[in-house]
Amino acid sequence: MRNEKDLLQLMNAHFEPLKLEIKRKQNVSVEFKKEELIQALSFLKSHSYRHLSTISCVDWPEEGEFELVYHLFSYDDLINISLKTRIKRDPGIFQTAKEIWPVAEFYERDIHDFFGVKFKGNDNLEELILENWQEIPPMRKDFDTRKFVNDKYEWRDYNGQKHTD
Amino acid sequence: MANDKKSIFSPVTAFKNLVKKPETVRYPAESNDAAKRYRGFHINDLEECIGCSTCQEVCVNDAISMVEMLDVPAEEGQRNERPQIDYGRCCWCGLCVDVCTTGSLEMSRDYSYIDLDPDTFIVTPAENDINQVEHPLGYLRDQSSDLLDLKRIEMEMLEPEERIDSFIEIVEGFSKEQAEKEASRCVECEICTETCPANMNIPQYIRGIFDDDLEESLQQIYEDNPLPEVCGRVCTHKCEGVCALSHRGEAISIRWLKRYAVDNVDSAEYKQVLGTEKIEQNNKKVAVVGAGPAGLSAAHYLSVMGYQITVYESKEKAGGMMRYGIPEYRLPYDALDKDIDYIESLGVNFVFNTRVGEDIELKELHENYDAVFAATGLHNGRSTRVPGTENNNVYQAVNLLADIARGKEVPVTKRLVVIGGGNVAMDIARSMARIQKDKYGEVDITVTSLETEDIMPADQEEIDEAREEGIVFKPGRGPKEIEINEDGSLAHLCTNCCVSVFDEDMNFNPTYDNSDIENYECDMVIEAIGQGGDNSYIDDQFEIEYAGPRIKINDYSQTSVNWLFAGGDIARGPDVINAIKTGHDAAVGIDKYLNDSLK
Amino acid sequence: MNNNFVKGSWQEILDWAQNKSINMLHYCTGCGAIELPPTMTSRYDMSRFGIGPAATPRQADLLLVTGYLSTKTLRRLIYTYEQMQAPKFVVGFGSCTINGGMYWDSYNTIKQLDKYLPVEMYIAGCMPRPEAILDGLLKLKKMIADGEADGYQRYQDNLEYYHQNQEAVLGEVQRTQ
Amino acid sequence: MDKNTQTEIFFGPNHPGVPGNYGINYEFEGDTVTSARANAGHLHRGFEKLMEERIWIKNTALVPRICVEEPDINEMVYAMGFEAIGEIEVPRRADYIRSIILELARIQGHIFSIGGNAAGIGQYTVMHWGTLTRDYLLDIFEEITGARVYHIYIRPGGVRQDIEDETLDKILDLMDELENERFPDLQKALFENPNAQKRWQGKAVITKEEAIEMGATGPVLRANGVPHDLRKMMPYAAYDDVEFEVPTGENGDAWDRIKIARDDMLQSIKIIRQLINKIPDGPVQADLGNGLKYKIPKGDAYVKIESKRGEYGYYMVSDGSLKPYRVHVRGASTPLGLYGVREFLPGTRIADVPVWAKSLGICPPEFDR
Repeated sequence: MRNEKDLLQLMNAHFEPLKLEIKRKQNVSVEFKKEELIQALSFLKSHSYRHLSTISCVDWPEEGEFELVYHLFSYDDLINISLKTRIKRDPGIFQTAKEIWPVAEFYERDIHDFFGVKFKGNDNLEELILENWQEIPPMRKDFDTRKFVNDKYEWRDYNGQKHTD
Repeated sequence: MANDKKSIFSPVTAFKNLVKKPETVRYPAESNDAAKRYRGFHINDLEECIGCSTCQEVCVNDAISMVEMLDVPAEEGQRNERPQIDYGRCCWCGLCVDVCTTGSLEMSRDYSYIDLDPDTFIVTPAENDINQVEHPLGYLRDQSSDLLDLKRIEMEMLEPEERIDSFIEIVEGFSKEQAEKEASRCVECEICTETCPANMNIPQYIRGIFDDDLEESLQQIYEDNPLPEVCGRVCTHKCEGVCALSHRGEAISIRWLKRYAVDNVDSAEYKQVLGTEKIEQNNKKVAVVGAGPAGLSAAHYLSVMGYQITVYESKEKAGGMMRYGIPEYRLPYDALDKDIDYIESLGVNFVFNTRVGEDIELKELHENYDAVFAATGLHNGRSTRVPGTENNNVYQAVNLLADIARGKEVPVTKRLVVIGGGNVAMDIARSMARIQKDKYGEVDITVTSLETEDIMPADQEEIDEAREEGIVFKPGRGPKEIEINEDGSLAHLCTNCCVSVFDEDMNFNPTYDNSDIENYECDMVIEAIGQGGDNSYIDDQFEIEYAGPRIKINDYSQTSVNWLFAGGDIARGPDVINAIKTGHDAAVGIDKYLNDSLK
Repeated sequence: MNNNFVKGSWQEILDWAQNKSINMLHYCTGCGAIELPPTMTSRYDMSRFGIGPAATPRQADLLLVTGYLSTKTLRRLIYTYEQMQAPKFVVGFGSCTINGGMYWDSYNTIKQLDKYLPVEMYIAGCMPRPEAILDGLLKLKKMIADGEADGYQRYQDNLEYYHQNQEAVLGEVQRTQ
Repeated sequence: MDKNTQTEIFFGPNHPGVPGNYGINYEFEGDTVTSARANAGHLHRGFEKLMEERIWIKNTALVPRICVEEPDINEMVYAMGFEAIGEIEVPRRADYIRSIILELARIQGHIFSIGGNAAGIGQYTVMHWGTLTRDYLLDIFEEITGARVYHIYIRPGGVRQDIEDETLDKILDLMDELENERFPDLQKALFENPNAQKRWQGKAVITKEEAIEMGATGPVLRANGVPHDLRKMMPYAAYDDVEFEVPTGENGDAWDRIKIARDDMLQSIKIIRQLINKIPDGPVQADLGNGLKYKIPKGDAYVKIESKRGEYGYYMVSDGSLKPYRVHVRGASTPLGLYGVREFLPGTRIADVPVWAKSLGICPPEFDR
């Protein structure tokens, strides 16, 4: 059973992480170069980190990047590790992790729905949650939901009683 | 229960319910009341509500909008708006109840409203909820669910022992953490903006402090107030009196926050922050008479607009009452100078030691300048005119304060009486206490006033601090006579009891009870019962209209003589912030006047 | 005998029968559906009033729109509604159906149900309690008995209006009618 | 039906056999599923986007609505994420109250889903009982929080209001009633019913390897004899102060999972009793200042807790402003509802599909969001 420090050492020994951080008890976050991330995932999977909680995507338009965060958990070490990497927002293409975890296919499709990120190796990127979505992917920061709603729908004005500022 | 045997008769257990009392709630015949804390429809006490719109601010779904109510008065501290709730949006989270500043908004236990017409799902809650019937109260805010931060950050001040023997500033000012914490308490309702005589953008500059963006704060402050160092210390802060938070807790320390914001921007950066590095000149000239708050304010806004300003001041330095009236322990001179230096750096030309009416005539100013702004203030102390006031040991507070400010030595004796209950009385009493302490090692000052303590015009905090410094208060006493010894020194001040100060029409008309006489032994008396001005420099040459004792001005501080604008105490009292407002109005007015859009 | 009189009486009998037996379509469009099981089962037992669940649209009279409708669901809901046999009634549950409710700024939910389907009535709440639901259903029963629940006729009369609105948010909609 | 007939069926979203507004598109050969594809997204409201638009406190009203089956879990994860990024200490009493609420919510959720499962195999009496029992728990919730379903009670920094002692006594009484009267009835009517056993035993099997591989947790994993529970592995709230066992099964089938739900409720009762006995006095809300101006430093946190169906996680990012920069919700049934359908449904007979969907605890709103 490793503790948080051991895990970071292990990462340092095998990869060149950009940033290592013990977030709090049982929680670690490691930032990788995008070339190393998939390798790190399969390395960790063979080192007891077999549980993939989910894959998160964060949009950082000012940096022109998407951040992909893979949350893994080990039932032996009882540590949650978040592997982060940044990819260019344009064109927003990354490698799939579906060879390592088949379930990742759906997380990737989810990210494709909401951010428009494509995953090489994951061919089935049809709409998962949305239907007939025509706009820019809605979870991108530059998609303004209030403006979209104002354009597409109407508010009830309660026979003129409703005052909105 | 781990033993999961199999038996086809096992489910037969259900039949026992045949003889049990049914558990069905026979609604609607038998009603099932909602729980005590149930979050049902809203009710609102329209009298208590001040229309601060904080509920609108916190509403998750934009369900609350403020609507104008004609039967509710819009007065100081409240708007004539009340929340209207859209039950096509509401999610009954109750955050509005948790955040309500007055506690007027509550929820009933009523939950059922059905209608065919979706347009009826909007209501302005009052005593009764949307169903217009009375229901027991439901969810109520308590201390844990309260979303407001009701406690002020304590301002650190010098202890009385530390401060009584010197003129160093009492209030220490906020640290960064304190200021940000205090700023975070603001709910941005803008009730204060409506109350502030200068309508300052208070929530906006507090927001700047909260966001650690003091440059933004400074810009917001200078929109309406070019003397923030002064106002950050000595403003009468009406804003704090109406602060929405003051209904259930302590008002935000708006004054100290303003002080924090300006104290922490270096004066060298002012021009860059305020965008006044380069001002386009328009070759028009305006004269300002009097370098007090009103004059400085007008000079500032006019010079930002590109006018060439000359300020005539009879004294040797700028600042007026701010310099010669307010003691240094409340307003240190370097803070005052920071504001004035910035105004001067905009290109304002000061002519000191020049009294208009004596050294130069108003007519000349009218001839040489495009417009004139007069704000000469009230500098002549009034006397009680009771017997004995003509004695040499009876002084006027304004004169003494000015001498203290000039650094002159002022006369001081061991036992001293101050007549007056306003802030000037406090200023002189506390200043003299410091000098007494320095000279004799102890304080023996009595302050008498007509008003009892509850209606004394001085700020309560001034009274409290004075008391801490060893000053004795004798409120509710009318001066009757100053008894004088044969050698010309004072014996005592004889007072009678003041029964009432105002008559039924709220006019100043004190009545006394002569059977209740008290004598206060003293060898010096200072009168601080008010000041008067001298407008003869105007009146001698021009005919202008008055409104009572003050010069009549319109919304642009314009007098009945169209090129002459007036402000400050001669036109509208009684404090710095009002003076600043008249100065600002005058600047706008003069600009309009000189561009032919104002007659 | 007056023909209209016969027709009117017959309609009254039909309305009376209709109000005694309402089949509610079992379709959980949104979160308000979580209060339906308590209403349907022993605690509040709406079968006391002759209201019960129906599995398919073709057997159902009552469509409960239990809260928000994403555009994806709206499409299914329109198919469902158009499959139902008249007389059919729609009840809007909670804030979301009236003016968007919790999801007023969501890019994926509709804001006013009555623009897309004819609604008989609305029940306030987010979500409405079972008691409020019962109040609503009792009112609906009364409306049906009085012949006032005429949403399906409104839908037919204003078909173009409804279709236009539907197509404005959904694009093409398949029609079964 | 002819064994070789190929049929394509749209199952749901409008169908009593699916859990909520959720569809599955099948292809059948005879009555055996040959391929299945989840048709999700009917409940998509864009929560993650809406949360980015609202200040921290407003989101407390939004999060419970992400999963109507387990609203309190969402409130808790959200609050934990806020506290993790802001490094905020929660008063101990609030921790206890949170645990009580979460355990009540667990019982409420389990009893409701046992009812739902029973309805899926035609045991309607049990469905009535389950829903009824849940309603008594909702009454308790109403008394504590002021609402039946969406409580908006667990807040960053603690809980909204204190629990009164009377209410704690009521909870204890209800726990006794559940244990001594309602659960034995349920045991007889459902768990000892050979019909029910037959319908569930050996159905919808997911092995330990399969579960771990796809990231399924909770009863799905525990039904294979693995006592994994975040309450033990990464204790939060007051779970480090109580003793309880993690119920497990052996075969990884629907029957084991439903038994786990039952045993879990008994453990919850045990936990609630311990918590109520030990609950300390004190404040229930940390002082976070003005609710309109909650501000936490830049940072991110992945927080997760054990819902009745397994790991419920939020990935939260703060950019130091008044609003969350990004919140990503990982619902407990996300892998099953999206991936599991495709992988594990083929081979199932059509009549067992409701057993499959309901026993796995698929809750569509949490992956539709």
